[in-house]
Amino acid sequence: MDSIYRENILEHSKRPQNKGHLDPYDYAFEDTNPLCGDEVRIELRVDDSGTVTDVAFDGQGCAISQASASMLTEMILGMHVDEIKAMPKEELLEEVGIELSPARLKCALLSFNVLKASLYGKAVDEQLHS
Amino acid sequence: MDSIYRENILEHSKRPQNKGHLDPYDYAFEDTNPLCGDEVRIELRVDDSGTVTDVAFDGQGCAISQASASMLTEMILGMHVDEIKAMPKEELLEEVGIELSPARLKCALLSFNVLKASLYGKAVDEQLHS
Amino acid sequence: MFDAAAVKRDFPILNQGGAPPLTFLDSAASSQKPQAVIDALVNYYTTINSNVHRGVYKLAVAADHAYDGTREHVARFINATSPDEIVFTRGTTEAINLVAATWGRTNLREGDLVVSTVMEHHSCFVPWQMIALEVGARIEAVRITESGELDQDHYRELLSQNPKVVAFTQVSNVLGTINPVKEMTAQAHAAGAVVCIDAAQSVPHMAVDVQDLDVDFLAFSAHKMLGPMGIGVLYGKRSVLESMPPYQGGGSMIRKVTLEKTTWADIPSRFEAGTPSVGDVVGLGAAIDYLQDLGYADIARHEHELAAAAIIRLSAIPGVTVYGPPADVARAGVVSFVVDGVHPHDVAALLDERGVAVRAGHHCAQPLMKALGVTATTRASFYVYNTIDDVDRLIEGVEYAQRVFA
Amino acid sequence: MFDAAAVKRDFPILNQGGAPPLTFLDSAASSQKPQAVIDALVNYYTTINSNVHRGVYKLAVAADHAYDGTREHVARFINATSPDEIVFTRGTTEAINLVAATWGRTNLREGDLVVSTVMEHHSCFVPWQMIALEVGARIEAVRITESGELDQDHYRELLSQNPKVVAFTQVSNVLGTINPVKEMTAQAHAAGAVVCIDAAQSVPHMAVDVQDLDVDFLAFSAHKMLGPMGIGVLYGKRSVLESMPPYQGGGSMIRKVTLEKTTWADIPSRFEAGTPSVGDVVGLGAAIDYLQDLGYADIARHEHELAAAAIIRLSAIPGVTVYGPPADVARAGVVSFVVDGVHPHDVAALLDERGVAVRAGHHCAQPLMKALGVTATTRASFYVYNTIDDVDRLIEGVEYAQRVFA
Ligand SMILES: Cc1ncc(COP(=O)(O)O)c(C=O)c1O
Ligand SMILES: Cc1ncc(COP(=O)(O)O)c(C=O)c1O
Repeated sequence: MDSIYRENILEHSKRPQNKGHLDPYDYAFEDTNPLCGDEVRIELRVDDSGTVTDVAFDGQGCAISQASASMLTEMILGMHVDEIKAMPKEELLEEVGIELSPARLKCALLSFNVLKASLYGKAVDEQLHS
Repeated sequence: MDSIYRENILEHSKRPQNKGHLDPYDYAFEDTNPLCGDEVRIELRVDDSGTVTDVAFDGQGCAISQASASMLTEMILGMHVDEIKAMPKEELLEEVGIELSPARLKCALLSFNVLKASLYGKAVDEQLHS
Repeated sequence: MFDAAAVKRDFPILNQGGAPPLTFLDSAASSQKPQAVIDALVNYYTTINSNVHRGVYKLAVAADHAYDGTREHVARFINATSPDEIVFTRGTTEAINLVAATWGRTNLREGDLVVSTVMEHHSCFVPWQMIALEVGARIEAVRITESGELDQDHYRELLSQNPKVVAFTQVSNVLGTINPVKEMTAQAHAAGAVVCIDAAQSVPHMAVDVQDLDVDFLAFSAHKMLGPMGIGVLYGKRSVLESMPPYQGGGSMIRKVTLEKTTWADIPSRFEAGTPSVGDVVGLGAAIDYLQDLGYADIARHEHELAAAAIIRLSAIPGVTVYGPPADVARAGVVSFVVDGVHPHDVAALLDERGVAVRAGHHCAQPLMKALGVTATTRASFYVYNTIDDVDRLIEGVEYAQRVFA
Repeated sequence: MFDAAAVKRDFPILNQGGAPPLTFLDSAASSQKPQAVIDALVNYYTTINSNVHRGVYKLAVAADHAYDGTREHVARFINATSPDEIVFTRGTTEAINLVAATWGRTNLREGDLVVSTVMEHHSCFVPWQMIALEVGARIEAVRITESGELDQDHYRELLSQNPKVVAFTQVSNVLGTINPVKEMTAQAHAAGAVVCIDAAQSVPHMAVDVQDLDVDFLAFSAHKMLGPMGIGVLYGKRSVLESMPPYQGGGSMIRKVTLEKTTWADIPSRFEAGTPSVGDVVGLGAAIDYLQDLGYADIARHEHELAAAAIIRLSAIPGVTVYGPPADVARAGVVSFVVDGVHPHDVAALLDERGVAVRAGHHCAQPLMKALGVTATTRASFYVYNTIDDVDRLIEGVEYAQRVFA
């Protein structure tokens, strides 16, 4: 059978991009996936026009959730907030590029949901019920 | 298959013995079988030596419960209270004389349990939890 | 045309042979299971079995798929807006208890009114009575008319007292009455009440559309609709379910547990603590498929035909009284009757001697028995596998019982 | 000698073929079912199926017999004094919720103390936390030692505060620790507390004698002991059960229902509202037979052998940490571990690629994860059908996971 642990996943999970924190930031949100204890926090800085100039994520979790968070941060750098709001989840999943079971899909989409929640102005201490 | 509705059962259920009430009585008790809604009340009169001189039952229910109550009243007339207390249920079941499923056994033994409860001094409004 | 004899061949328990052969007329208590449902259970335990919701390995993924897939299937079956509105329970009884214990304990206060009816199965009455007693609420029961229908005047009178909740059955398990759920729900909502429907006797026999009925809760059991025992469904409107605290605590219904405090999972998991009965859920899915293949329009027509024949022929026997709506109105295939001079229990036992399985007793509806002025009835109930021959054998059996007790 | 390879042949799901073949090491979540249990279910649905407790016809009598007969069988199995002490529930979770909601709500008052432990499954902790919060009682959790045992000093300290109830597990589903239930129960009784034991992980693997342990309540699930999903057992001491109000309201649990007031049936029916899962009860009976035929002494020896081999070999791999008691003490066949640099979830997924089914996550024991200082572990659990080959494949799989993430 095909492994879901392809090179790109392993690469991103071992050497995640944009891992860390921003201070100050304009948007931030964090959430937990109860299934595997994954935690992801995303922080964004945007310029006056609404374009993402800096992004950072932190958290811990399985390779899928960490790699997808890392990929996501790369994707959105330089995007406009409105573009991100309109971005379908399929775009991230294509980047991740592997067939996932429903359970692992939750891992892969945790960062995506956290990102969206941050932009829709959820408070940081509010939990995503997705 | 053999019918449980033998002659003796039908006879007793159609023409029950000692059906009615005593006034006054020395012992009485009544109870319900939740399964079929059977109700049986038994009343006894005993002489100074403790021998049953009069007995009556009342109630409604299936042929098995009514017939066995009728048979039971016939059996205990003239018996001493202590003898009745010691009487095993098998004696009544032998008289009834048919193979009964556990559910119908409860019908057949309702009067027996009511009789015993009356002698052990249960209050009439106390329900038998058997 | 609906071919009941062909349907019957799908049910191994009805084809065991033996003399006398089995005429099963107690489907209102629990239905028999077609081979397809038994096969679904076996297939589950021989190829899929695993706990759900937490595993990453192939069996666990397959079990998740089977479990959540059936939830979607059930949602479509009753036209819920989302699978999140489908909670799996042990059966109707647990579903109604869940509502009474969570929604009820949260929303009912001293002096509040709960409206139910005298024709309820204990499962739709006792849970509400228990919570009403606990919080000091009142419970009132809508009366029935001579023909065994709910007294709508009495219902409206009770609604005018602004009840918090109205809980009643869609189909009576004793009388066969089909209550006008849609109309009664609209009136209850206008009076500000939440509506909880016992659909244990409706979903097996007729198409039920929760959006059309607009009910807040609806409960049914798999075992009465050709599915396995031990599984049932609570439908709840999303907004109402989301407002409710959990029922049982344990695995799967939590979001985060600490020694100090626990937060709850989203609906429907919030209401499904512990390992669910995944195999039985899969069996329920197979039962729905089977019923939908037969088609509810044909099922209802067939059952009505049998019930009408039974009512007409039983009523024609001197000394037999049949309860509930007459043969010529829309009613379910449940026929309760009493034979003068023969206790209902004895009628059932004598029918059993002839291979005819019917139920006798209070049918878990003691308040209704009291309203009818009887302690018990004998009840024949028809389902997809019954044929007109079964009605013949019922009638012969009743006449035999009369002869024995003549 | 215990022949695990022969045992394995009795389990169709483990003999499906396929490449890689299935190595099932997740029995602590839910066990697989032998053909005998599947046959018992099929036999039930093809020859016996009927609702229980109320029917007079032959099928109903057979169903009653099967249901109540299994109750007697279960009573003998755990050495209860009477079948009346056996309540059928959906599983361990419902059993504990039943106790918390009935005994708990009746007996717990503001300021009362409930003692539990940090190693509990959520099913044995959350129900008590919920009722404690509801009535304003305190809940305290016994800490664990370095080797994953309950800290008996802390336990005694908590007992000195006179708790009303002590609720804990006989065997940890994460650590494999076997707690000294008998001694702890005696101490709890001396302090005046009622004792409720979670036996979900003990009854499947060792002989449990409720009279010897002298516990007040004990709960377990069929699905973890080769039986069907959707059925479990609450044992309760007769005197304690008799003192309790009912749990759910509905059919079978009543004595008499009127619109004003309802009285309750005797134990155990009082706690079994609605149609029970008769087929699953029958399946549980078959599972008990199967386990007893194997013999608990041999089962325990076999499982310990496998667990000890796994612990020793896992611990020898650099970067692997194993939790719970060491290999050379009496412990259950549950082995939790963490691999440095590989998330437990990824370990499980990579094992799955090799056909090895293990669980990863918090195992419904978040407070324990916190106490261990991890967010999750990978867990392999052994049962009667596992062989030493399965240990080999586990070890190879863990080494493979390390290579992938090297
Ligand atoms: C109308 C009605 N409601 C509720 C129930 C209870 O269903 P269950 O016993 O499956 O919970 C029944 C059947 O027993 C019923 O006929
Ligand atoms: C120790 C322990 N307690 C309770 C449970 C809950 O059992 P169930 O999910 O069958 O109710 C489990 C298993 O999930 C367990 O391992």
